[in-house]
Amino acid sequence: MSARLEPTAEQIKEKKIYREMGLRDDEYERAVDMLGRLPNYTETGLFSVMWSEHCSYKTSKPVLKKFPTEGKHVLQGPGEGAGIVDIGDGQAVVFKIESHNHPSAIEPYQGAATGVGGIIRDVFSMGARPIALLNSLRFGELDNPRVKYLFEEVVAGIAGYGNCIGIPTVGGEVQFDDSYKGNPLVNVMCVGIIDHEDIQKGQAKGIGNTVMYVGAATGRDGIHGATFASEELTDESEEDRPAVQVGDPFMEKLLLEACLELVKSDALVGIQDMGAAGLTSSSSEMASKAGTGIEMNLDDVPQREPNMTPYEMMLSESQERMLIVVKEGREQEIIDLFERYGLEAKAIGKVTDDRRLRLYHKGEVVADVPVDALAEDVPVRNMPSTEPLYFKDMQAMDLQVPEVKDYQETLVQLLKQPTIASKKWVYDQYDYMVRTNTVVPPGSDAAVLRIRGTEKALAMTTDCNSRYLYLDPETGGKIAVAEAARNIVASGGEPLAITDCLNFGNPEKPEIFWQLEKATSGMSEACRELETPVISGNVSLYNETNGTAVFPTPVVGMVGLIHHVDHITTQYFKQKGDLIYVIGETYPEFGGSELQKLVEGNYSGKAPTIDLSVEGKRQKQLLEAIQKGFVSSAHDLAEGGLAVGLAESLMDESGLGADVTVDGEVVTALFSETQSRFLVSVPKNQQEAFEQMVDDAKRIGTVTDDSRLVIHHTDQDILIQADVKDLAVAWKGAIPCLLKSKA
Amino acid sequence: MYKVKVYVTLKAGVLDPQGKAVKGALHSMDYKEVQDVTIGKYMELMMEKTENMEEKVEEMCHRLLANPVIEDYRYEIEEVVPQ
Amino acid sequence: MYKVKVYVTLKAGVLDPQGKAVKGALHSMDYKEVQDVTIGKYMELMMEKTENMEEKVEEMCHRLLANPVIEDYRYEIEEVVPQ
Amino acid sequence: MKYAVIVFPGSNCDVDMYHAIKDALGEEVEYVSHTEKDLSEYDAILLPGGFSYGDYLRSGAIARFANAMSGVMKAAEEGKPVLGVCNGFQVLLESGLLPGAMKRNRDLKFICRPVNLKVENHETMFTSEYEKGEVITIPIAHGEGNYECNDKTLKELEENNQIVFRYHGENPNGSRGDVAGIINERGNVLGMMPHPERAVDEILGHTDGLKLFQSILKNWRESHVCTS
Ligand SMILES: Nc1ncnc2c1ncn2[C@@H]1O[C@H](COP(=O)(O)OP(=O)(O)O)[C@@H](O)[C@H]1O
Ligand SMILES: [Mg+2]
Repeated sequence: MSARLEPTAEQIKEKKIYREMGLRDDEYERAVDMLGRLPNYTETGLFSVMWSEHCSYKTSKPVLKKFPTEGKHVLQGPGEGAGIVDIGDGQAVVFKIESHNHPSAIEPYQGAATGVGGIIRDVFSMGARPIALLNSLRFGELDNPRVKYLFEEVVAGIAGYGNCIGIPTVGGEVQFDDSYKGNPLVNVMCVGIIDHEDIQKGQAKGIGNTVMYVGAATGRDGIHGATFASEELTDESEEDRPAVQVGDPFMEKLLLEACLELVKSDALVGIQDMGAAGLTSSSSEMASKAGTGIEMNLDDVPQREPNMTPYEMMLSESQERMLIVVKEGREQEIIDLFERYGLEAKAIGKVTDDRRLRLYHKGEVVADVPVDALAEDVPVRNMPSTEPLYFKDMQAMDLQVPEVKDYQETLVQLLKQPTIASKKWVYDQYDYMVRTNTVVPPGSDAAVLRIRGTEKALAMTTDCNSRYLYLDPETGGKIAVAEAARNIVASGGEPLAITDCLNFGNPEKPEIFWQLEKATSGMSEACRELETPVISGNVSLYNETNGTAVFPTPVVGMVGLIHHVDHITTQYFKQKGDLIYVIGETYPEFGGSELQKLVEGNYSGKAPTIDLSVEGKRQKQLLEAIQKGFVSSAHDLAEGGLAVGLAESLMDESGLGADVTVDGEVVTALFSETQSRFLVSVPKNQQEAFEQMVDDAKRIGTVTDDSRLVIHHTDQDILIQADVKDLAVAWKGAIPCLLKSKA
Repeated sequence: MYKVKVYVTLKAGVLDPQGKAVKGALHSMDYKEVQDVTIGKYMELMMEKTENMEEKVEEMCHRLLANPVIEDYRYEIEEVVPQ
Repeated sequence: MYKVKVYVTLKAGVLDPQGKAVKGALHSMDYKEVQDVTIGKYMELMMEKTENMEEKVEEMCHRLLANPVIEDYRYEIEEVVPQ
Repeated sequence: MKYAVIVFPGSNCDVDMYHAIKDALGEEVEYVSHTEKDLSEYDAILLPGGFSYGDYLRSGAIARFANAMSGVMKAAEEGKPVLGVCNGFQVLLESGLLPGAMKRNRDLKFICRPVNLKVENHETMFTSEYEKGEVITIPIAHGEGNYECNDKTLKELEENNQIVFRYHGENPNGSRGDVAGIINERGNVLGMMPHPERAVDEILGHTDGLKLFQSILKNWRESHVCTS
């Protein structure tokens, strides 16, 4: 690779070699203009990675502008490694979500593992102690050996990295749909805690200060990964060898502990992780943000392989590396600090005043580019947007109730749908307890971690029902945010803010761009109404295989504050005699529902409607009722509707049962996915207080102790009369069973 | 019966965290003459005689025994005479 | 320089969960002729010339590279001539 | 009583062990670096869980050469209580303080969940607060907890009552003889895969691990009445 002669600046222009690196003709022209000359090979590489969608957000910038990013608690919005929200007592919560879709499609174990490693670095580069990981996964149906392999390896990779580094993986979601068959989605979220005074910025301030490199040596792995992430997958992608990076969680554990000690030192000026586009993005962004320049001598960069070229070093995406800026003259302290952790810190450059990124190699200047050209003045692309034909057809369809003959059998079948079924097979592989703060482990609506030394706790969740988004991206976008908030509220938390990962197809197709626009509009509106600003996020476009896009999947990661550990609530019924309520009316809404998929095999019609002001009101009332101690259990009603929600509230082997009565159209009452509903149980002695506080609550029955789920109808026979054990067998066995079955 | 010995190693340029850790350990144990360590897998398969032995082994390596995205493999096939 | 190839395998009689899983997978992929699979490690050490080479390698294997409670090891030492 | 929690590079349950002693048991405890040779000031040594040196090669294999291990050996010889949990157990096996070895779990997957254990020997300095044959619930979280030893060793362990905990009901990892925790002949070095330090706090759902730490404390106090 290194022996190959690099093309000259003229050859790059004449033979349009920049195209192979991912630059478009107009972008290349713009780079030439900004530079005032033809860029050489290394410089062309710098532009191509920094202007890739993954690093520059050039197509998504216009839609991201819509997001509300400010709020009374927000200390750091989008733009740094991760967002930060105040939680009182001088503490703050730090979080962000990130995709690693394409690497995981090629090498699922390492792709997922390095995704986890990357998001952890984003959080500790802010100075925060990472306390929890979540993940949001999408795969094709589990009837295909490749999909099974991807699923098993992705989960193993997430487990491998998170368990080793010792950060508990406490929650997430997994959904299965054909649209993800060739292009799985692997989104990982990290949550951290920080004291206000430790908050760091990725800035290269102070002319003359020293730029240091810490962590693993640079190899040739992942060269051009950012560009790779910004292209569609084709059958050839599998041969795209250099994109594969291998993670070393042990190295990252050392790096994490060393960096958390480092942030306490006043010698530190700025810190940023080397993520996508490695040395290039970290150096140019840190300088651009500070209004300075950076000069680096690439001979000093720790290298894992011999004869690496400047191009290779600058574009490498080797993992477990950080770039830091320290006060001039304090280098030795830093070297000693890292040495105590068995790591090497090396001075590789300094901060300059000329706002340029200047690179030396073997005594020569090999690149000299304005930092703002790379990091700030990125070409924005305003893409055309067209409403797709299918959308009109879907909107024109009448409401239809899928036909169901045997209610009980249908409930069992729904519980066996992999998207609904227990994810125990997944989270048993994650160490969700390490560091002993996990109060609510995976399995309930949101995970809850106590904050040691306080009476507070944090609730966290990821959500996105992409079928609704496919049918109606605007409504689906609202629902994704609302559902996340519902999960937080049901756990006793006050929703604080969100992070989001926008997973879409190729935005150069007007129909896809339309999905992106509509989805983000819907999300923005919901964020405003529910007062949960967007504090960080990530965009992953070009999620297509051989021309077919995934369902629009803007995953929402949300964190909520539980003011007192006594408010922590789970979805499971707690004691015999408690009264069961449903908050919210139920309408015949089956577009994109699990029942529709089960009965009809595809999705059609309108997505469920949502009224955000009703949503907000119900969430506020329920949260207050929980805080007052009126509620034993709370669960949001989602996929599969009330019947599934009831079953899920009984899945903790408590021996309890439920006896409820529904009315109206039977299939709707049991399986509709109408939004803004909660399933709640209330101790008898709190009945009055609860009913007074919560407007739309309707009592439907009581918790029993006979381990049976019985659903009556006001004017029909019993609809469902099931042993909880049998339901549990169906629900728990589904995923292991699908994985074992041959096909 | 045949004994198939399969050697799986990481492709050149792919990070080998295990090898790195073992090298570090050997150095701290004072085996300073060790310059480099790489760690791979060694598998032994006992197989009945079958048609297209070589082809099958190649296929098994490619499909399952190694991960061709990050690993190389080679193998040796030996006939074993039962005692 | 010397290249030391170390082979670490489970002792006879020690159940090998990985080997069992691989055998199962090969069978389900229809390679029925596979009778048995064992999985071990293959390591390559690049070493400078040193006194008592063999002794040192033996020691490294015994102390670190293999766990003699459940594993056997063997090694080959080759001189490599730098090109 | 003063406890040491040994921190190897890659240990990650060190914090949990520390809090179990400090908050739940209310005793004095310090983190001690793997580079520290002299552990003489501590009354008990705790080797925590995690992935020392990434668990590369074999879990516990590299950690056993750390400086602190000479201090651990010395403490063991002097009869001080030495407890290794999870990765700590693996280190004790690799270092020969306990017999046997660990293999990957039967199903090759990492397993994290609470499991039931039977207290097979309640007459040790680590288990005297439990009832004979008591069944307790303690979480496990490991990928290599499949205990292996030869027939002779297993027989000896059984005859000397050195198997302190066995998995009760289901054996999660395939360990020989359902072994979850074993002690040395002298009775002062205990290794176990389940995490008692994760089961000492009501809010986290399990408290059955507390008696283990209380046993250590009580036995130490009883044997130190005269001297202190
Ligand atoms: N990939 C995963 N990693 C960890 N936990 C998961 C994962 N997928 C699902 N879970 C957990 O399983 C439970 C059910 O998930 P899900 O059905 O998506 O819940 P909800 O519909 O309430 O959002 C949740 O507690 C969730 O955190
Ligand atoms: Mg929920």
